Amino acid sequence: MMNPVSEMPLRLAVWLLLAPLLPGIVNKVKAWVAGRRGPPVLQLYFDLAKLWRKGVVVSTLASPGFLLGPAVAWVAVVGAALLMPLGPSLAGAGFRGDFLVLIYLLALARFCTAWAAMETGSAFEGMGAAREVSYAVLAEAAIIAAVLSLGVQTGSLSLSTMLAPAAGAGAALLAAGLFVVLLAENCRVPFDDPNTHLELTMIHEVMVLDHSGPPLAAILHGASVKLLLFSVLLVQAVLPIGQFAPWAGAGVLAAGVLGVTVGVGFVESLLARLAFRRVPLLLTTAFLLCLFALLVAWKGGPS
Amino acid sequence: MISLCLILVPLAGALLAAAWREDRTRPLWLPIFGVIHAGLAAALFFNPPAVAAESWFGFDPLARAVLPAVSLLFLVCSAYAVPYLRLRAERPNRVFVALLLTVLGLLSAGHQARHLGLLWVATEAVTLAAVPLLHFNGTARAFEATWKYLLVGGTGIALSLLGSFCLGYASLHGGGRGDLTFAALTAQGAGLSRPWVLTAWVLLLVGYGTKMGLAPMHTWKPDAYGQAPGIVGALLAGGVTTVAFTAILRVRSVVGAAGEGPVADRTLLLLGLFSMGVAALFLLGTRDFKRMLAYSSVEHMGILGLGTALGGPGVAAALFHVWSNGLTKGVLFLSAGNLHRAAGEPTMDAARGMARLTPRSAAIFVAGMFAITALPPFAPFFSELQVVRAGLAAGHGLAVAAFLGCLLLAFLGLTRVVFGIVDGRPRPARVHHARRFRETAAVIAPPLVLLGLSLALGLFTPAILRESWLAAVRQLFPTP
Amino acid sequence: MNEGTLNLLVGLAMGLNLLALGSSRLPALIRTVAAQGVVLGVMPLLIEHETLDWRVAAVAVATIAGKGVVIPWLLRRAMRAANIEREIEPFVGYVPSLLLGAGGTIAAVGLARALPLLPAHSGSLLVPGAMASVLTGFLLLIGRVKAISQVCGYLILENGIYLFGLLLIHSTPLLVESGILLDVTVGVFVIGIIVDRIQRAFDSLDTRKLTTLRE
Amino acid sequence: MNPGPFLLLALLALAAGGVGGLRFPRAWLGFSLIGALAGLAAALGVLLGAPDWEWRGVWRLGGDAIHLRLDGVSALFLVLLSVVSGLGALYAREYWSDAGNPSSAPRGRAWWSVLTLSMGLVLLAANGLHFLIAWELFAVSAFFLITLDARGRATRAAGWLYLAASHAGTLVLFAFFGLLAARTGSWDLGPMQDQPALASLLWLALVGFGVKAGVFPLHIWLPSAHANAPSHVSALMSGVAIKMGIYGLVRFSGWLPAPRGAAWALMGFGAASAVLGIAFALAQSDLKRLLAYCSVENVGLIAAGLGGALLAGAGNEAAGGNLLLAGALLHVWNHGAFKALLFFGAGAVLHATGTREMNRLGGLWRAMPWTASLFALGSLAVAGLPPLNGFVSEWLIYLGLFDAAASRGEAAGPAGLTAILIATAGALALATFIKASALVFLGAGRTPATRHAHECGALMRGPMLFLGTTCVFLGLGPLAVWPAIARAAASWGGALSPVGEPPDALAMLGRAQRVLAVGAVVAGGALWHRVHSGRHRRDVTWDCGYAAPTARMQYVSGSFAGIVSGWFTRILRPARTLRRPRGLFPAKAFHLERVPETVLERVLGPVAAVFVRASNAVRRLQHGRLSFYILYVAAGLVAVGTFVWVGSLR
Repeated sequence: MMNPVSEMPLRLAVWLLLAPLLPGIVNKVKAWVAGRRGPPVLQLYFDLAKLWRKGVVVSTLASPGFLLGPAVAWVAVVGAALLMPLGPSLAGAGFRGDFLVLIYLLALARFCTAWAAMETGSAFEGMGAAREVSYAVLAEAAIIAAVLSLGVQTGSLSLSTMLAPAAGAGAALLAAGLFVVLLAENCRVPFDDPNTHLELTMIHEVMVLDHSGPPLAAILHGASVKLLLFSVLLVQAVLPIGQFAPWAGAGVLAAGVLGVTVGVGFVESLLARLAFRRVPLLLTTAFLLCLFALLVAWKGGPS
Repeated sequence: MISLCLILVPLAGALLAAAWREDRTRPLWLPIFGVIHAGLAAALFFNPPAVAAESWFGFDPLARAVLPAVSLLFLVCSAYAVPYLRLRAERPNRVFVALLLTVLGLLSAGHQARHLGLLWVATEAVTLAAVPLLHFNGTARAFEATWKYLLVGGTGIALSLLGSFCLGYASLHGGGRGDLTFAALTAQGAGLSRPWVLTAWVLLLVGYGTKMGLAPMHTWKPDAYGQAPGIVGALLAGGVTTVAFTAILRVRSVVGAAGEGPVADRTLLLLGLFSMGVAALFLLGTRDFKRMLAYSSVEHMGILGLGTALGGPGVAAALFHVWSNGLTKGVLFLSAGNLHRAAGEPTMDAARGMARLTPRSAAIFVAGMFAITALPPFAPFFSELQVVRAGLAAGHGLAVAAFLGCLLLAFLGLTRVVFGIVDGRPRPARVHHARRFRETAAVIAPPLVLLGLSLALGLFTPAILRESWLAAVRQLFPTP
Repeated sequence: MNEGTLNLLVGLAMGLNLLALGSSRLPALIRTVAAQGVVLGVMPLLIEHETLDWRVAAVAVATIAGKGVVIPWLLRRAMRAANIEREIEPFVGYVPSLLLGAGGTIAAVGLARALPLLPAHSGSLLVPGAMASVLTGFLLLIGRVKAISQVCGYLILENGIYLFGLLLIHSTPLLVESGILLDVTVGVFVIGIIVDRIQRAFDSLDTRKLTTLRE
Repeated sequence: MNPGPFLLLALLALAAGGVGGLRFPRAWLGFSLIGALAGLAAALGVLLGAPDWEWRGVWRLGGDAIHLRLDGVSALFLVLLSVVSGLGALYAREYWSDAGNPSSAPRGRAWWSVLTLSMGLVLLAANGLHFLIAWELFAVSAFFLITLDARGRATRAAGWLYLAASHAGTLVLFAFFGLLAARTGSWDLGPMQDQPALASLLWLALVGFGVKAGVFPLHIWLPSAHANAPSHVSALMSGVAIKMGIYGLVRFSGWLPAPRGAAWALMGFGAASAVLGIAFALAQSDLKRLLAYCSVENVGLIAAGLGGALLAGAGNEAAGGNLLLAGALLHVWNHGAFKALLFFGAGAVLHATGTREMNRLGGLWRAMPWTASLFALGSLAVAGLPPLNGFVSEWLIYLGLFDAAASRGEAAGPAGLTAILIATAGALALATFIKASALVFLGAGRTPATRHAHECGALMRGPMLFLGTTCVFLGLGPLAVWPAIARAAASWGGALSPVGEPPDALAMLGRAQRVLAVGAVVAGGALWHRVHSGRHRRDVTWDCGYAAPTARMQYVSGSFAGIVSGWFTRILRPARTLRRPRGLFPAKAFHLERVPETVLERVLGPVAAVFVRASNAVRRLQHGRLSFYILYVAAGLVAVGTFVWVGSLR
């Protein structure tokens, strides 16, 4: 165990530096499945560096909130990530109810992104923002049900101790539910297709249509942190990482995240994007999976 | 013998007014005798005389608990009558003034009557004396209203006479002398023949209930109140109905002494609630604000009946409500009279935006409406809350629920009408008409004074007044 | 002997009730009511007593004068002033009202049995007679449309009450009795005046026209 | 510090304001502010440690001696009342000025003072009779304020609906206090936990106060009243007046023995209010109506927290119960602050553009930068987002619910369900307030109404700034207000032990909020600096190559809310009128959508129709035919006779 204060820079570094790796891995997997070579795994790093150097075009209609939105959203996502323990060795300084802060920081990020989208007065961005905030309603219910099941299971309300999964049916249900939420929250197929360029079918991408340069870099980086965050949450909620030795735990965590990322890549390769009216159905399924996990936690489990 | 003066002085005043030559100054006799009467009533109220048990008239505790309210109401109404009759200079007022005083005298007689037969005589006399007051306007509609008032009321009063005879026969059959003084009847108590007592109760309840205006015998009320001048409405609603109510109270006390109290209470409870319900439904639909006051009066007569049915605390609450209802109805009738004069017609369709045409009267009318719908801190709030409390204490949960439901419906109906005429834009055609009516202090002050009295009565109910109600309850329902 | 005569008179009054219910012409109706008034006026004199009380005599005279003479005269005057066609278009037809009246009379006799009476009154027809008259009064008030017939109904109703009051004639003080009598007379007088006013205001005594005041 | 003199000062100042307000607007403002400050001082004194203040007068009012009491709970609400009423008075001076409303402004001032005074008396009354008096006075003065401008039919209808609903609630309170008095033998109020016979009374209080609080489905009056009232009145109504209902619930749930069923009901209806209230809010296109429905949501949150606290208290789960109670009480303040802010903001918009219809607005941030930023701040707060105050209280409530759920006690299941529902409500609130602020302030103006918009003046901006600052302060320093909340909770009197030391987690939360705030400022500044130090230019929004975009093409209320309204269509029942464009040269096409107040129109409407039909049927009996009238007398005689006869047989 390290001192929470001194480990902070390390955790921050892990989140900030490793996150952009994940979209690269996803894209690599997709390319591999499709039999292409695909972009390099580090492509996002290059993109971010390039974007940060570029100039900015701002809509004539936009207020300063157009620039503040991405910044605050990025801070919120990174703040949420910092609350998430990275295995037993980098657990951070948790407190009762920190998971709620995490969830609401993600909501803050959503608010800011949607706000920035609405700044442009474009119907496309309005559409994207409306979809984003609407589907988040179901996703949020699912996440709360998921953390509730974790809390009930462990009798703890702090992220550092509540991520101690049960074996068996509960874990499987939770894994499935959280995986769907991960796909939805990070705008992956089958909810959204990050690669599409048809505005009418997009959610997240259409919200950031008018962003460019450094703000877009913040958005893209924030999105990758969010993907990593959900992967870490999923892995820790399902795998009993706490039972390993500290550094072995870190290894297992890394392997798990890699596995999730590859899984996302496979899903994205093998599934088509869902029709919008089916989206709520899938999200409701995810919510129900988490709810069942909660029921399982109530039925059995310690305490 | 001050108590007899209460009756005789106004009657003498009536003669004087009838003999007075000048139309213009004759109305001044009204406040003069009003003051005398109120003074006499106050003197008696503060120094209640001892009343011999067998006397036919007397300022007994029940009269003490109610009569001053009537006197007070008359006093304020008489002050309003002066400017009112000046406005109506086109109509001769000899009969009107004389009969108003007669009504006052007869009301005093009715309230003080301790003999069933005399009570009946006084009530019938009041009914008849009020007839020319009702058709003071002299329109065809006024005569139609009077006709209905006479025949429906006459039928009712005839039934109460039959009931009085039945009670006398109950006494005869039980071995008594057929003495119709309440004291004798109560003293005979369980010795009264029960079937006859019950028959008498039914007849007297329906008979005096007609006079009070309990549903379904209330049909004369909207017509009469709708056509009569505001002061007459106020006196009918606050004075004449109370005579009938005290009659029912006195009879109820005899029935209770005969051991049939529970049955009597059940009928009163039911009739009271029925009246409230019917009145509330009428209020939901009516479009005429003077008829609205009549239905509201029916509702409040129902409250009196309900309160009486709830036993001791309920009766005290009902006596309280006699005061609060009488004074508050006075506010409403007098201000409605102003609105009527200004708007020309008392319907929602004709009168609109009265807050702009006659702001003061409209404000008083709204305040009176809130007062009568049990809005604190006016008196009806306190009296109705006492009814609620008495009912709940007696375990009549359902009755109280129905009571509150009726209050709500009535409130909806009243606010609908009142805000319908107060708010909005006045019709252009009426604006011209309304200009001719001026809101002088003389027509504003009386309702305002009544409103103040209603407020004060609620907030600072004098202890002596409370004590008088309790004394009346003790007189009516002596606890063994 | 007196009781027999009294019952005979009460029976006569009950018969007059039926006659009133059946008469289709106003003058006949008024005559019937006047006759009933006279019959009623005689009754107090027949009620058994040691001596002929002057009070009783006074009541009798007043009743005959009031009910038998003054009021019918008033009504007749109003009728002439109104110049109304004498046909009555009743609300409840004559035959139904007759049947109802007859049924009511029988019911009254039965109902009177249900109420306990003093032995002195057990043979008397006063109670059933009173009830039958009250019922007849109601029937006329409800069933007729001409104001004058309704007044006649009201009179018969009061006659019923008077019949009942005879039971109490000796226990009611004179002041009260005369007050009652005065009130009744003044009441009918006032009604007569209003009938007259209505006739002038509406140019008719048809109460079906008196429905301008409604919800 | 003795609060007595301050309360007296407040009373005198408000009374003077009520009388003088008709003629002297400046003096009225001064009196209102003095009253507010004095009330604030008194309440803060009690909250910060002074003992409960109690006063028994010698005068009798309605037969009972005056009895006033200021304890923690009433002080908590008194703080809110003082702050919002004082700010509202300032705001009203500009918003509802004599120049703009010569006929109604004086009346408005007088009633404002009466309303403030009567609400204060509600909080202080320790006697059922006087409580009812103050309560009704408050209800009626609020009615006169709502209908201050009674020229509009909609306003009058809204006012009447408010009055009717309020009176219905009051009549239930008649029964409540009557029963209380009948069972205890006096009108005096105080802790009565030891009398189990009083338990069932809480149900009546639930209904009576629930109407005023606006708990679903008793909220029917709330949307139209708050929408149609002048905005400073809306702010006071929404920020404080509905809290009087909450006050009643808090007060009597603490003083009376609480039946478990009532606690369940409070929690259940609270959760339902939260979700349905905000679902209705999302579907609105009238800015103030939207805010009003949002109040239903927040009241639901408070009620759910209170219900949970009652349950936890009954189940000996003090830890979670304390959190729930603290969260509910804190949310009273928080909601008061941000909802007043939002209504002030909406008032500024209405003042500037003359419309509340969001589909006619847009792009107002240029003309009204202050209002826009403060409204955005309020939106963040009301959506319960960190680092603002809304999140703190929601966090406390969540934590309490999670505690209850994790304890696997009796309340576990419902607590978990409530947590999920509240989370849903939170996400919906986010959508709602993105929509509200974006439609009004962002993008391009949709109609000419927005062209002449102007920023509001200092008197309107000042109160908004104050409230915005309060939201930030309460969010960043939750520990600072903890003693006040603990003091209020301690005098609540329910089954819970007094809330003592602040939970450590709250300190951590405060720290996290502050870090976040600093981080957001730093990151925002950095990005801003980066963008403005490099190349940057302005250009039109990307339009996908379409040549003739207009402002009307922006997303509007219905389109933004469409997805969620679709899920709730069974409850919202939107009325749509649609004409599609058809043919080669389509004629005029349109799509109208209106979301009615479902409970009012679908549930209460039919019931009211039954009464109206009954009324018409009964009125037909009064047809003017005398024969029938006499028949009614005869029928009455027969009915009463039969009743007595049957009764005497028994």
